[in-house]
Amino acid sequence: MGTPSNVKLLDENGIRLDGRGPQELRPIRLRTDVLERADGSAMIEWGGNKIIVAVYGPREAYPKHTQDIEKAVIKARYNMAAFSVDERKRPGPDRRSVEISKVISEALTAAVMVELFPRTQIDVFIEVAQADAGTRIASLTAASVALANAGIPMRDFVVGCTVGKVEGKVVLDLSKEEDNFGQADLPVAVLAKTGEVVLIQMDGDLSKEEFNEGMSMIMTATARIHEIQRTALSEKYKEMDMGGAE
Amino acid sequence: MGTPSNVKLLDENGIRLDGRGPQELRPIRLRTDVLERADGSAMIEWGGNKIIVAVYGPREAYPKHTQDIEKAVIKARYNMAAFSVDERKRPGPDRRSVEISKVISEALTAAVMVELFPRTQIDVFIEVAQADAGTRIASLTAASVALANAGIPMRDFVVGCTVGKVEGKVVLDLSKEEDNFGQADLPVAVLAKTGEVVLIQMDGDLSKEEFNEGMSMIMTATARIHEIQRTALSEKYKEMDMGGAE
Amino acid sequence: MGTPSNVKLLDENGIRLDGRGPQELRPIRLRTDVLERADGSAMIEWGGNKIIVAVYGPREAYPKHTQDIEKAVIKARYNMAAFSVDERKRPGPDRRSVEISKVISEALTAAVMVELFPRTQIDVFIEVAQADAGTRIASLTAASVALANAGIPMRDFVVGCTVGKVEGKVVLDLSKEEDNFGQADLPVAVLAKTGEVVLIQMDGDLSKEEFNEGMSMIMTATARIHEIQRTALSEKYKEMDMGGAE
Amino acid sequence: MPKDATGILSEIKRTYLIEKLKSGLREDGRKLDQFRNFTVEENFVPRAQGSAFVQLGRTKVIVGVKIEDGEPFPDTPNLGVMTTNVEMLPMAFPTFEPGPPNEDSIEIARVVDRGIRESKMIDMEKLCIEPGKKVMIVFIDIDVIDFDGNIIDACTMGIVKALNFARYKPDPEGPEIALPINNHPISVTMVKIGDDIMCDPTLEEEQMSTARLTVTMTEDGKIRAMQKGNFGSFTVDQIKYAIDMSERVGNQIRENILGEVK
Amino acid sequence: MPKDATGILSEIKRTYLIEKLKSGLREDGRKLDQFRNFTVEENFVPRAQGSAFVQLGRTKVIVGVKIEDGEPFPDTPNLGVMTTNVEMLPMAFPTFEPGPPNEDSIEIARVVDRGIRESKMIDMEKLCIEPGKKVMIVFIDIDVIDFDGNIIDACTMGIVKALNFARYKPDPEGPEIALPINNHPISVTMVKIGDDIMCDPTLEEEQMSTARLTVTMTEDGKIRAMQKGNFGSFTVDQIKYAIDMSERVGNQIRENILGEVK
Amino acid sequence: MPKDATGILSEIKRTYLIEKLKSGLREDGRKLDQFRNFTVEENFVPRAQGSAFVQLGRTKVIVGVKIEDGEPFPDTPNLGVMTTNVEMLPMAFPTFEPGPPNEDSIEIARVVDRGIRESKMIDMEKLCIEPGKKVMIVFIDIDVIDFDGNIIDACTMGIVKALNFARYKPDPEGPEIALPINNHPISVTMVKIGDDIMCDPTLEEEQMSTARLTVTMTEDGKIRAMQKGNFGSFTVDQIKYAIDMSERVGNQIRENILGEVK
Repeated sequence: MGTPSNVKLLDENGIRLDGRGPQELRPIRLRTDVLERADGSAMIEWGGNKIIVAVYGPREAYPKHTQDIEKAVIKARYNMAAFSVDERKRPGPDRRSVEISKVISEALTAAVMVELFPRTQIDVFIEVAQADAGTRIASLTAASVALANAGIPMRDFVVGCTVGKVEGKVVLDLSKEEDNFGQADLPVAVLAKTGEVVLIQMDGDLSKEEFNEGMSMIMTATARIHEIQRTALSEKYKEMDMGGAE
Repeated sequence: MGTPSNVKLLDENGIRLDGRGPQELRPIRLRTDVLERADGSAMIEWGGNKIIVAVYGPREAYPKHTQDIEKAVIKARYNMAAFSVDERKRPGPDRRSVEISKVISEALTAAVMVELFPRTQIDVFIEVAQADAGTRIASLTAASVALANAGIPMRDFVVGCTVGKVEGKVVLDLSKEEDNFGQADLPVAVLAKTGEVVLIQMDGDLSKEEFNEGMSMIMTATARIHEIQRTALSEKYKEMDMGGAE
Repeated sequence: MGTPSNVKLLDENGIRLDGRGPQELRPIRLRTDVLERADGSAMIEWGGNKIIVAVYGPREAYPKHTQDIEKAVIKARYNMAAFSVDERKRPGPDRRSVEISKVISEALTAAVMVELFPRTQIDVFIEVAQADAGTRIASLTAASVALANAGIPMRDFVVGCTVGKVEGKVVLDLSKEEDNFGQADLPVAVLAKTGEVVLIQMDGDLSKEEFNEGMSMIMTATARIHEIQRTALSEKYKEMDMGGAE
Repeated sequence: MPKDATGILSEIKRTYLIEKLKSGLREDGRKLDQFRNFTVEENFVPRAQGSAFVQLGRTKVIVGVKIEDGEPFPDTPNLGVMTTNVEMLPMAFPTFEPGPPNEDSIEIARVVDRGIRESKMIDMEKLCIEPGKKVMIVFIDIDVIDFDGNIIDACTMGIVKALNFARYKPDPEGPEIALPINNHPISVTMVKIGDDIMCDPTLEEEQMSTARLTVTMTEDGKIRAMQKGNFGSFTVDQIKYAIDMSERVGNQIRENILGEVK
Repeated sequence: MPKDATGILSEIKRTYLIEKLKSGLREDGRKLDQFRNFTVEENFVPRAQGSAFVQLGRTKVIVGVKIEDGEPFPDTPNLGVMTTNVEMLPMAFPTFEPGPPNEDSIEIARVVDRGIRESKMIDMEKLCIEPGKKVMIVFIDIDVIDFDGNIIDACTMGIVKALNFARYKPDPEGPEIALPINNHPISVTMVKIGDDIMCDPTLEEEQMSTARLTVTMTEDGKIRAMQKGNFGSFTVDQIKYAIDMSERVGNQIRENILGEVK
Repeated sequence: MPKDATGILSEIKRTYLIEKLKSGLREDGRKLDQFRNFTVEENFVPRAQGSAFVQLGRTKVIVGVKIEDGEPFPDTPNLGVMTTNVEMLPMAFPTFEPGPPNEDSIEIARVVDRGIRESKMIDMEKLCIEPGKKVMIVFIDIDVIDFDGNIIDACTMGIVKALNFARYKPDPEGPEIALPINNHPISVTMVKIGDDIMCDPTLEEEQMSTARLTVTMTEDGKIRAMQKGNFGSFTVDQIKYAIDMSERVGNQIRENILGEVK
């Protein structure tokens, strides 16, 4: 969480800098089949985030010692384009992206029927073309759709959202300014059907009451976001029925 | 190509800084058998360039996945010694030397009977001890001789030269100052017998007419340089006949 | 060896900055079984040095091409903790630690019955938690004990010490200041029984007479240090007899 | 160049394609000097100072341009700086691997860079703010996200579009301005299959070809950069033919991307 | 997470352990909310500005703190700098390898760092000497020398101890002073085996568990950092239960390490 | 140390060589304290400030010296800087691989460097131009291009020649001057085969030997650096014998390379 600042993130009516109310999501747009080589793909635009996800697999895990004889190994690779952030980022993984790749891989593993494909790997390549707070849960939300788009059997969808604290208030889906200058950030991803938590990270400063309030907001929001996932996939199938475009 | 400057590269009679005429080559000296461990070797001095080439192979390609079941893989490695340039160069490959290694490998592959040695590699190690413009075509010219010296069957020799443009005139075999402050650089390598082009790169600014003029100059020059290649090799055989020195 | 300085390393009575006489060792404390996962371990405190050594093996050498069909390969890895020196050291091996790892590996190989374990490797991991001059010979002295602690058959112990020259006098077991500002440093490790030299390095400036004087001092000192090695190991066995602590 | 997913191009396929070429047509029905359909969408990454999304057939690349201030190189104290980096992302093709650029990516980035740089598309002197101390640095980064051949031309198109429309603030308090643009280089990459020279190869055509040639030219008809690739050779006449094709096709592309230039 | 020396945990062992858990006890007889015995020895590396040697069961880590002056980050010109690095030394476990940190080490270091940083344990503003020019840099480096599970909590304990008792000279000629300390975060790491949540897992328990949760809190009852790991999931109620456990157990640990705080 | 092309030295060869040594002669007919023929050609790389081409038997190395200005190390503000790097080029031997220096190259470079540095061959104080700000940096880089044993001594010979005759301009406008040279260290490397100690080993002798010792001395009879290598051992008497050999042989080499020194 950032340093104190003079930025006023909430006005007297509880309205946020970008005009949203405390429980309001930024606009989300989600499409599948954006790439041709990949076995499955999706692009999500969530606020200013613009993220492309490609899925390859299941294919033989390589190198061999990474194979799991009981299940497929999900290897997510979260990568930020050099031009995705305000100051040009040097290409290649940094410690942050290594950590995010790991927690995304773990969350997706909870949803995929990995036991069906022993000794294989499923690659989930995530490219953040433009970053605007909440990239990890936007990535997860799109990755889940890209996996479905690749025809990989899943027991459930992973869907994510963040809450945070700004000026002492718990608010949904932090914007970049709120992420930079707020007091807490709590990204969570859940299984859509069961509501079980498959990713949770938090930093900042939350009382137990604030945590509980935030978790309720997330549960409500993820249900709405899951609808967007379903629509994205059904639009694809609609197109297929009509032998449609693209 | 460099920035404009006050350096006068041609005098009123079209004579160059180092006293050469427009179509005059710098002095070239080429010797074989300069190393004892290598299967073949050559050293070329071309103007201020001083380059040593060693050939090892054909030997089993390693790692295995680099093997080509139909032919030998030629792996040239162009390397500049730390002391080869004005400002000390950090050891190890940079992007420029990776590119040059690639185009040299490709040009040599066109000349070698690679189909005779499937699954093998032929290593061509190029060490630039002193660099003075035109290192890539000097390297190729010497590498071709080092391959022959190693007894590797070749359908033809690769022989190279550059032309460039200085003060609006097309001239042969750029010197270092002409390379730095000139308007175009066109390194070309051809097969000696057929005149087919196996390497061509260009940067700067050339009209189509200038390009045509330059290509003619290169064709004439490479014929002369190929004679130097043949002499270098025959001197070796002369020595062998006489049970000669070294 | 350091640059000249104003530090007075010996007083008029030949007493050193830390109060020692010329042939006096710093305090040495050596314990075994300081780690639980490792097959053998030891910790040595020698003056301000604090070094932990762990031994794993013999185990199959990996990668395969490192295997020796006639003997075990000893792989020592000397590493300085980031906090072990005055100015924080970046983690990872530097050229100095690569060299020290090599000479330590070679010295230990002379003592271990490596011919009993072909195709295996014996790992000796050395972590310098605090460095205070003489780390390589302190590491070797502890490593020898850790190897014995791991039950690895040895024909002899390796035991080390340094001499150096300060203000023109040969003195035993250099301190950090003496190492920094002295005129010579001569670390030596010998086999305890035979006195044969298995490690010797030197830098600075020594006449042949000074070298001979220094070697005599080392031979006397290593005999005493070897007693400390034996005590450390017997204390362990004493504990085992009594079903003792830890 | 990667093999296709099933390994190398099958011999049957190869024979079929070459047979078809005899009729002057390529597998997808194009003529030898015809590019695939392409679109170059501007401002795909609004927060970058310039950007473009290029679809060239099934090949897709994102170009992002960041413009920041920094120090000039010691030997060119009054020139701005430009860097070009191409990431062949593993999402673009089954056998692409994560990690530092390999020799293919490096060659591509350098050929693309050379075309832009040697054309002097950007007037580097105008990017100098304080000689020897502070200049503008133009970072061009390219993500290749879907790969079906001819990355070089897709990158060049995207860069020319992105630079042409880039806007930045040399002074954080001041207004946004455009880059000082001199001209608009277009690269045309051709391959040789049998004795035919054709432009804008698909991946399959790249795999079948014996030699590759890229010619980058500006609207004044000048050649600015060339690069031959692959194991085969060209006759001098073939190279001249390729230069002519580059000029003709390049002019069409330039107009397509930029509209009436200037 | 490494497998044990004989490969994966045997099925027999696993069944035995789960059976035992039904009685509310863990293999080593601990209750679910009980830490192993631990000691945190201060000043293990006297020449470092702060240090600690932690034994948590059979897990052992050395924490060293170096405090040097340097430049602040450009975007926080009046704040000190803190870095955290964890080295999983190959001496700590048979399968650990030398080399740069892998994803496990990186995650551990980042979770540990986040707990300390987000608690604002160190008052970073007080580490500023000359805004934009010179600040104190706190380098926290951790050597993991013996590994039997729960590195995160061992590291946090050691850091809190080492920072709390660190002494440094902001002015080389001046006196030694303590770091400006605001509070004392304690992390509690829990794993889920079957439906049981238990803290301070051994390596065997880590290997058997399906999910991991670390909750770091300060003495004021505030949550400062959380991190879930591994392939399984938690219900929201389980997370709330874990937060309660973290607060209760963390308070005991804090008192144990620091005595009566303040 | 690399094996030869056919794998390890054959047992038959080994027996033959040891048998021959009993007569006091080495395979190539040399005596134990005899170097191979060598030549040290000055100014092989004219554009470097100093250079040498060394042939020691069939071993060949190129030494290049670049002298540039730069910043001193913070702890030695009024001393010049010297670095030594040895590249065991893959052209030098069938099994040498490209890439960063391995432990063999690093040891060689450090032993060679130590001999030059500890002898104080260059008067580093005279390389200071402005204390704490600007000093001369002497970059010594060595290409090993043909390998048949005893790289260390070949490098030292070449460096001593190259430094002795180096010329540089501390002021770009001013005249060329020589480096401030104090003395001329020579390293002599010896190996032990059976109980015999012999200098200047060929690769075959290196492969057969059990231990290696390098002793670097200056013309004043002082020992400046020593390094033992390999798995075997020396008695103290053998080391003293080796020091005597180094002094005697080193004096011949020094005279050979430099003529009547000073």
